[in-house]
Amino acid sequence: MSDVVDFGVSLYGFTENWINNPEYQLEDMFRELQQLGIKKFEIVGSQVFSDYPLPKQEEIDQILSLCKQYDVEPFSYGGYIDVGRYSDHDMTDQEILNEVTYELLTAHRLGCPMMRGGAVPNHLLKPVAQMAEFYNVRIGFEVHAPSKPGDANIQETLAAIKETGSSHLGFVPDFGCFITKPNPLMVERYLSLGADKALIDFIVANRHTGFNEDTMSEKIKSMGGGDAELYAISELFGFLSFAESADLEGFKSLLPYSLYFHAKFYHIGEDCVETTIPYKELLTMIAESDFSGTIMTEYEGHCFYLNDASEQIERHLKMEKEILSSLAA
Amino acid sequence: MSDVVDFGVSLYGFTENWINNPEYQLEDMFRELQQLGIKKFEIVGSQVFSDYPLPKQEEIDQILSLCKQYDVEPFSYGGYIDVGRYSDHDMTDQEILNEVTYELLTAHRLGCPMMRGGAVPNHLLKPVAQMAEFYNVRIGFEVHAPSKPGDANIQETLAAIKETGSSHLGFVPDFGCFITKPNPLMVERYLSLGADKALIDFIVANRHTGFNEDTMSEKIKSMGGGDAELYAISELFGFLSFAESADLEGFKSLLPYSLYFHAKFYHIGEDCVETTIPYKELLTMIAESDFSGTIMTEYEGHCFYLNDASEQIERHLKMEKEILSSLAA
Amino acid sequence: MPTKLMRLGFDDRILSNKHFQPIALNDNTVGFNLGVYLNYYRGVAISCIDKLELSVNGKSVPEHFICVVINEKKFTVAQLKDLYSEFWGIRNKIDLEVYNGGLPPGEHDIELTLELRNPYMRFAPRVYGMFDSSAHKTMTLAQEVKTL
Amino acid sequence: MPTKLMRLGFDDRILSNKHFQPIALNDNTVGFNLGVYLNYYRGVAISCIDKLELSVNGKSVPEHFICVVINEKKFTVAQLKDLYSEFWGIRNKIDLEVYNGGLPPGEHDIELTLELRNPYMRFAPRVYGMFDSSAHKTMTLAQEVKTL
Ligand SMILES: [Mn+2]
Ligand SMILES: [Mn+2]
Repeated sequence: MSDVVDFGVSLYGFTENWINNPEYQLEDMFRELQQLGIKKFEIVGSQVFSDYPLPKQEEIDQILSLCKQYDVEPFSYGGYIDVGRYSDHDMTDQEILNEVTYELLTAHRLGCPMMRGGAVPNHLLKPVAQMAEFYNVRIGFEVHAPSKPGDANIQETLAAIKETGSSHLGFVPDFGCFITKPNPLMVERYLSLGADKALIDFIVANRHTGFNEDTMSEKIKSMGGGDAELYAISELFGFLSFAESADLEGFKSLLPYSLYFHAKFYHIGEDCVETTIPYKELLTMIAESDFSGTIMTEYEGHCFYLNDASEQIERHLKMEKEILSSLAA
Repeated sequence: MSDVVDFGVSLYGFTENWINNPEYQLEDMFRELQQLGIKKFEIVGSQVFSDYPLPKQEEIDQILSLCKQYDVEPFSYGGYIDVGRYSDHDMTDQEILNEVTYELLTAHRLGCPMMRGGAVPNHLLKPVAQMAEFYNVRIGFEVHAPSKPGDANIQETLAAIKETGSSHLGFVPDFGCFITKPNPLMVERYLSLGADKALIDFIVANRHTGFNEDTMSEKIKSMGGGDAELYAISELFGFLSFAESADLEGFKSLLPYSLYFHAKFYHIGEDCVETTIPYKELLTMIAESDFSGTIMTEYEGHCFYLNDASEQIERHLKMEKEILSSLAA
Repeated sequence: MPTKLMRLGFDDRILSNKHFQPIALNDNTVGFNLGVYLNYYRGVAISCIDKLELSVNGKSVPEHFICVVINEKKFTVAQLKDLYSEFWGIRNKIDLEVYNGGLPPGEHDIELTLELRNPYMRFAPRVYGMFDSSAHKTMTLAQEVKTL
Repeated sequence: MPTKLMRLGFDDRILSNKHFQPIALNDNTVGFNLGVYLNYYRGVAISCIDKLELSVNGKSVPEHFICVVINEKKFTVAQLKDLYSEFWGIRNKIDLEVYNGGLPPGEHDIELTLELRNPYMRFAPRVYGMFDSSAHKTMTLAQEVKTL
């Protein structure tokens, strides 16, 4: 098993409990990490803080004190750029730069060496790189479904990052980009909402035959589909999109500029095998590359409102370790 | 001495210490009240709170707990209506009504039966009266120099208050209205700033011979006056204005609608006699009226940056009691 | 989850049963309180509220009856758009104080329309993904009174 | 005390000697901090700030170097006008963080121009009494560093 790769867990994986259970605290998450033998974690500011983008010192202090207690450490700060925060205008370039600075400051106060950055226009990457260097926090721009690494805009960002010449900018590829079919749990859910199996099969089979969300919706309506099928379409053409095939070539192009990875997953069975994402290929490429760093487990099963993060994350870590061990063998 | 009149002290009198001495706390003020044998006090929200118009519960609780400890009680809440809070518009009627409601709420939370109200347009007095009745906090509009009770606008407000038919609206006459000459301390101060005695005498003598701030400034410049004299003019035509004669007739018209009084003063000598305000006449009129309630000592010597509030307030209370006793005798 | 008005399934928490309470002032019932949480996975600035409407027992509540309480500060519905410096944390409740004179004890049909900009999901200039924190449920007015 | 720009005499507290400090980020000096109190007898909303300008050693500081910290939130000078929901209490300090790369140790000539609307002193539509919280003094940069 590669000794230049280690594992972290994003606290985002505990979303279901965090949102639905007022008793569940950050301390409980840290306890879970400790039990999993995990030190590094990602923390999403807008999810955990009462003030954002700049949490009060009291909130920061509380987290740092808990980290000490549970022997865990903030590794990456999940930032956004809330360009739509103002009701009367999109953030200007200067406002975006300020916002990036606020996020870097929070990452710095938490002691995170890394930050997941939001959408920053390419023409601002030079000053953003400079700011990241001042703070010594490296910013990785997330590549997230329905985007994939080979997309023109991602490749343009790659070129712009290269142009800065800065070691402090890069990517955080989210493995959700490489999903090639809907998770069985998703299909089950559509059916439970009253969707017709044949129509869902049609949507899945024709996700990449030329339809877009609107034309597919029209088509399915003409075939007798209703709300449940339209809901499925909006997800499958949206944030739960899946690719025709995993863009591994694209991934290769991002590898030298990847700061860490969001090892995204929705569900893993008892056999500890993820069936919709080519984990083996992805981890092999990482192990064979020059990458040294952290693979951040990012569980998102809570989008099906499952409250099984601990079990799922444990399976995921086990799967990753098995794959990497088998490569080393 | 009238047994239907009692005395309170406005915490505003401790401004000098409150602003300049970070060690000085509300607790110190309450201790001073206790030493003076005073229970009732006025508290100015925008001066004491970190949040305004709606202080956090923590701030309210802290005050109420101190009151218990020092056996004092909030009597009147010094509200304002910050109609200029918004940078892009003057408060609308609806916003003013909301603001009055916020102030009433704070008065209510503090347990104040009275509130000093800010400028509310006469056409809003009916809904304001209704709100004051809901909260059971009586609102007294302050009549403050350079206004005097007989002024047309004050008399219009009086008529509008009468028209509401509400027992919950009235006035808080501020005795600063009845100043008939500048306080000797003020003149001393202008001279210390470099003003010419003859020019100051001219300004004082001609305060009511037809000049306004602008024409007096021109005149004094033509007579060789400079910054110090212009400064004196701006004060003597502004918030430190004095009247040609005390408008006691006007005061009489407000008396039946006075909820309590701001017994304003700037300086009292060792003999415990205030020399610029007709205290004897004012207190006599109050004692001979149907008024029963509170005379609120409002020291404002801090506008000369004197840090002698305790001594001055003690002298003031002594003076008031002596006058009222002499009347009863 | 339509991208146009994304609706997560944290619905049940939107309207807090515990905080659906009468509001009393000097022993008179003057209105009722509605505690509201976001149906989302993260918090947003209050300025992201795009639409806030309320119906009670099928009747629309006039906007000027509603006072929005956030971080111990009070605002009108019209002011919400300005409040980019007030954050609505995902675990923080805001309160709608409705000064309608109160509701009789018992069950009421509460329909909240609450739509927010998803501030990091920009599709085009001034076009954002939205998320839906609306809720419609029959609730029983709590016994415990919120006193002003 | 001109009614047009009233200036009280609580001048000395405006610029806090203790909070005139270097700002350091990862051991590099990146700017300096200026702690500011109001020269007034009561607090006002931040939106009442009408003018805020700064000169150091006779040189005007560009607005985009200045970050205004109030109630643990940070704003640009241009945003101040919006902040009617942030109160500047009379006993509360705001901080101007000036990201100019820092100042050498020792004495500096600091000139702050700070003019505010007196929000209850309205003379005519949109015409208000103003008060002056400007200050001009020679200050010694504190030894204690403010670390980001
Ligand atoms: Mn991700
Ligand atoms: Mn007064």
